[in-house]
Amino acid sequence: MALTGLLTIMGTIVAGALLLQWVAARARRDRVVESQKIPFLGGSAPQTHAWQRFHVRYYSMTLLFIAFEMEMMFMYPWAVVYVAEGVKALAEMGMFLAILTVGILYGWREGIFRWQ
Amino acid sequence: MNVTDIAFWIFAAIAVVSGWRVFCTDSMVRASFLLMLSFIAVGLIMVLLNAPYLGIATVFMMAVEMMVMALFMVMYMMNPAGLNPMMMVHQHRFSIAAGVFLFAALAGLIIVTRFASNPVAPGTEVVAGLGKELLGDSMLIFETAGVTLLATMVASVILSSRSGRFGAADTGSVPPPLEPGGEPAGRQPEQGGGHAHHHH
Amino acid sequence: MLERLAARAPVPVFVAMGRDRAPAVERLLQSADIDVTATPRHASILLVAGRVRDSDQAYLDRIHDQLPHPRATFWWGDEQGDDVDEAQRAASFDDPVISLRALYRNLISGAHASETHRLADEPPAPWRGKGDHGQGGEGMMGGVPYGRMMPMPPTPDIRDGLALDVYTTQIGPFMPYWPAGLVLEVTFQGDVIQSAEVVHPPYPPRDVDRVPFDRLLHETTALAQVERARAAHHLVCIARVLSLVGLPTLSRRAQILAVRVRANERVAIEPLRKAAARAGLRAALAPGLGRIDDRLARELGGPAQRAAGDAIDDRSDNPTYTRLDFTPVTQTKSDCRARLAQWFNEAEQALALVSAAPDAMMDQGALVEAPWALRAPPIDYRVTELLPGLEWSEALLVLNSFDSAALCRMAPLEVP
Amino acid sequence: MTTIALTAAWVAFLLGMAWYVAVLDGLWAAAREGRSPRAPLANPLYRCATMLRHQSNLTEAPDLLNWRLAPALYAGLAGTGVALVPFSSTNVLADLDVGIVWWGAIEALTVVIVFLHGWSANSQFGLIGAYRYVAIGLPVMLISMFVLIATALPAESLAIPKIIESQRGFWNVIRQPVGLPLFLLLGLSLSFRGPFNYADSADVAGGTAAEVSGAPRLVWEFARLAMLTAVAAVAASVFLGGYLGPWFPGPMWLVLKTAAVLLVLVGLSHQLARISPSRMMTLIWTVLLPLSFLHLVWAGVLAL
Repeated sequence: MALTGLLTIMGTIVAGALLLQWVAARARRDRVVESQKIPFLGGSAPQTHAWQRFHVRYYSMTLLFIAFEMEMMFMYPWAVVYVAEGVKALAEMGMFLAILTVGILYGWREGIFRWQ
Repeated sequence: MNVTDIAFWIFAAIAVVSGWRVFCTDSMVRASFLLMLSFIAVGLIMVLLNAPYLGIATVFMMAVEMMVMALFMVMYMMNPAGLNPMMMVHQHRFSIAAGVFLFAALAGLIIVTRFASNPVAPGTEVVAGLGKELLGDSMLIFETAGVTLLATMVASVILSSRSGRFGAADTGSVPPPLEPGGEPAGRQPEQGGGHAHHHH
Repeated sequence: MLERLAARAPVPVFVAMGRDRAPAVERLLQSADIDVTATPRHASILLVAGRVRDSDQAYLDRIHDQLPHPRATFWWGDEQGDDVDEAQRAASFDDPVISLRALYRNLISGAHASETHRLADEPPAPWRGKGDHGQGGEGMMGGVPYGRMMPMPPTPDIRDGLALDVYTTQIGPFMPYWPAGLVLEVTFQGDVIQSAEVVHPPYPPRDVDRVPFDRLLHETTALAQVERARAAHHLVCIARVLSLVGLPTLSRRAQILAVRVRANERVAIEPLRKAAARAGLRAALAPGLGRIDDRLARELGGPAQRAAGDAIDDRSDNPTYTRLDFTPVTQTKSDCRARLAQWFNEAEQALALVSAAPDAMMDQGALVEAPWALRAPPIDYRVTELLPGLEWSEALLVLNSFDSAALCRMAPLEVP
Repeated sequence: MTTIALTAAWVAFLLGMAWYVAVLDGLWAAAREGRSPRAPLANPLYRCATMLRHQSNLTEAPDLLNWRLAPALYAGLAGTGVALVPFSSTNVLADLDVGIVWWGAIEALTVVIVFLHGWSANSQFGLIGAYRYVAIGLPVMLISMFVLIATALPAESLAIPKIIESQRGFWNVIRQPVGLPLFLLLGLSLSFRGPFNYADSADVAGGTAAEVSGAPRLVWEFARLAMLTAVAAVAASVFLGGYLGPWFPGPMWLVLKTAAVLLVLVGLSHQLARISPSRMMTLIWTVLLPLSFLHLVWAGVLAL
């Protein structure tokens, strides 16, 4: 069965990669000292942790993207029966792309495809 | 107990355990992606139930949606990485009780219900069937969903976007006071932090 | 086995560019044996080129400790104390590639012991066993979890805690594609710069670029030497910008060209310029990015001024040049694009002058425009005023669209 | 072919192509830099050895679990991507009848993993790389979905083997000329190379990999090559008819076509400059995405 095959491959590679990292870490005896752990900032030391409430400059784009993604999900089964259904499916796609295009145009007009 | 059964139990365990861990971790990012893991396991179970498209589409959707959710959770939650441990749930006694009760109830229902057993014959074109349904009886639902999603796009942009064709969303806006008629509280957009600087 | 393979790899080197008697590090790039890495984490050897300010020693030590074991330091440049091991230093005029290779091989094989850490092996703030959970934190945001505080919002937000954090840190002085010696205190919100302040100014132009111009002050010098130095200087400036827009190979090519120009080889810049143009360099530099007003351009002088459109160039009044009917090249826009194009034009023009008058001599004290505005006073403008509101990669482009002399004059120390 | 032989072929294909890309990178860079290449064939191995010899670094309070998992998962995804591709009409490791949907899942999960890799290090440059990668990685995914759906139309199936069989008459690259270029852009984005290197570029000192050294970095860099290989193999199958072709046996054709696509991908990654993430986002949404719409319409009208 294809799924089990894919999952086996996934599992094997992940396990192997983790093992490699573990073995390599074991092989070297030297400990990572505190001064080595300081994140690289060109020689400077940070004042705080880097983990912050990171201001995502494209947040509206991600919301539009999610809606897009949902629409896309209908298109895969549609694609399979496209030739069988013929013109009806073509009209279907027309409506689809129309909706998506309106979405893009609106987002573009509101300027959400830029860093805000 | 064949391979499918074993796989089912493994996925089921992953789904439940990772779903539970979501509420035990301190890091917003870990929480999001634990939830994603739970959904992925469910999606794979759907594949076992001979719904390959729906199953893998679930994986796919949940990956991107949890990605976006992680962005927003990090942006809105204090201490997003959970460097200081914290309790993620409110009223946890009540929520634990409610959760256990609902799980038991639903599981009980599933056990007592007698499901009609008409397994899909192997080799059925399930995806094609789905497509025919979408272009057949369910056409109306499907079209409605399409338009609704467009409405969602517009609404989400209106609600979230600062930039806009009529200028910045917060020009001249003042945060409401804490008590009626009081001083505007909090950050004034004019002096504002990040939102004040945005570039083109 | 692993050692033997690793010893054959190109030597991963992280370069810390010093100021005094600093050699031309781009010479390293001629040899395919050297990999100059973007971060100390990927390097085995910390190459200190020249000497650094005393105030920069701490930064240097921190970078040294950030290299993974096995690691070693190599000093390249004059006036190294004799306490330094022969295997770990080279004078600025000789070629260190052989020594670097040997040092690296011994490092890998274990013949040369990996250097231990220079800074104290203790967390920035003691945290073990403190706080409610023994990780040094208090409550939601307080304390020093794992040794550091958490980023905080710029203003105390009494409403809903939705004011986003800002991340304030010093950046520099030793980073690739960063003006050597410059230390800024930058406040980020996300990946956009809110504000920046100068902590340490960048280093002045390198000696390797000054030599012929200084010599001209007190002895007759060949026009060819002066113009080759100019072309080389501009090529190195161009190389920084090229690597920032994701063209590392063209950047390396530009630096190799600079080395060959200094070595009196006959080279053409046109192919490089064409390649960069075909790669979409114009698209990569947004129009108007880093535009400066004419007043600032006038005060800066040099290429920056000519990129703003006024053809001020000391060479216009120099008989040796007027005989070659020299006219300054200029741009109009005065933004990053314009300054880059200016560098390209001036470098090409310089090489054209060399081939036009290969053996023209200029007697001492002759007035010649340096590659940068020479011996000019500091000006009351901070380069940091250009950065707020820029996304990080754009900010880097703006910084690197000025030569080090211009940056020095735009970044005198803030007086507290 | 037995499963064993098939698996062996898959391993050989993955490792061989990854090595091939590394060699190609070296040669192309040398040509661009105007100097002679250095031990071009063996250099990748030397570099691997160097990374293995390095100590694996830590930072202050990293998310260690995710930091170590991210490279492994990335490599795993690339592996499953290659497994979807049939070597010949009868030999495919994972004959999934919703193959291109699984590929979509690979794209989505890659974005998640690159983000995790940058986030886990708890360092500003890693964060910048991770966040701007998400900004570009998400919309690029939409383009590739449209392009793949277009190839599914004539095949009336989401399975990659069926899509290949549907190209016996004409390859999709002829029927749907815009598809391949758009899909190659996705390839550059999935392994963040050249113009799409927003995750690990030099202006953020290595970005998500800025704090990574030793074996984790080796796995990460290998996974990037493996993912590029997967993209090329899928592109070769979906647009260039995979194993179809005269004279040679099927597997050979697949290898040749994949190698050719990889050559183009490496070339693109060296030849093109990177624009600022903000402008790239605008470009994708306002130019490339509408272009993929038109592409789908064209493919649809043609398929009827």
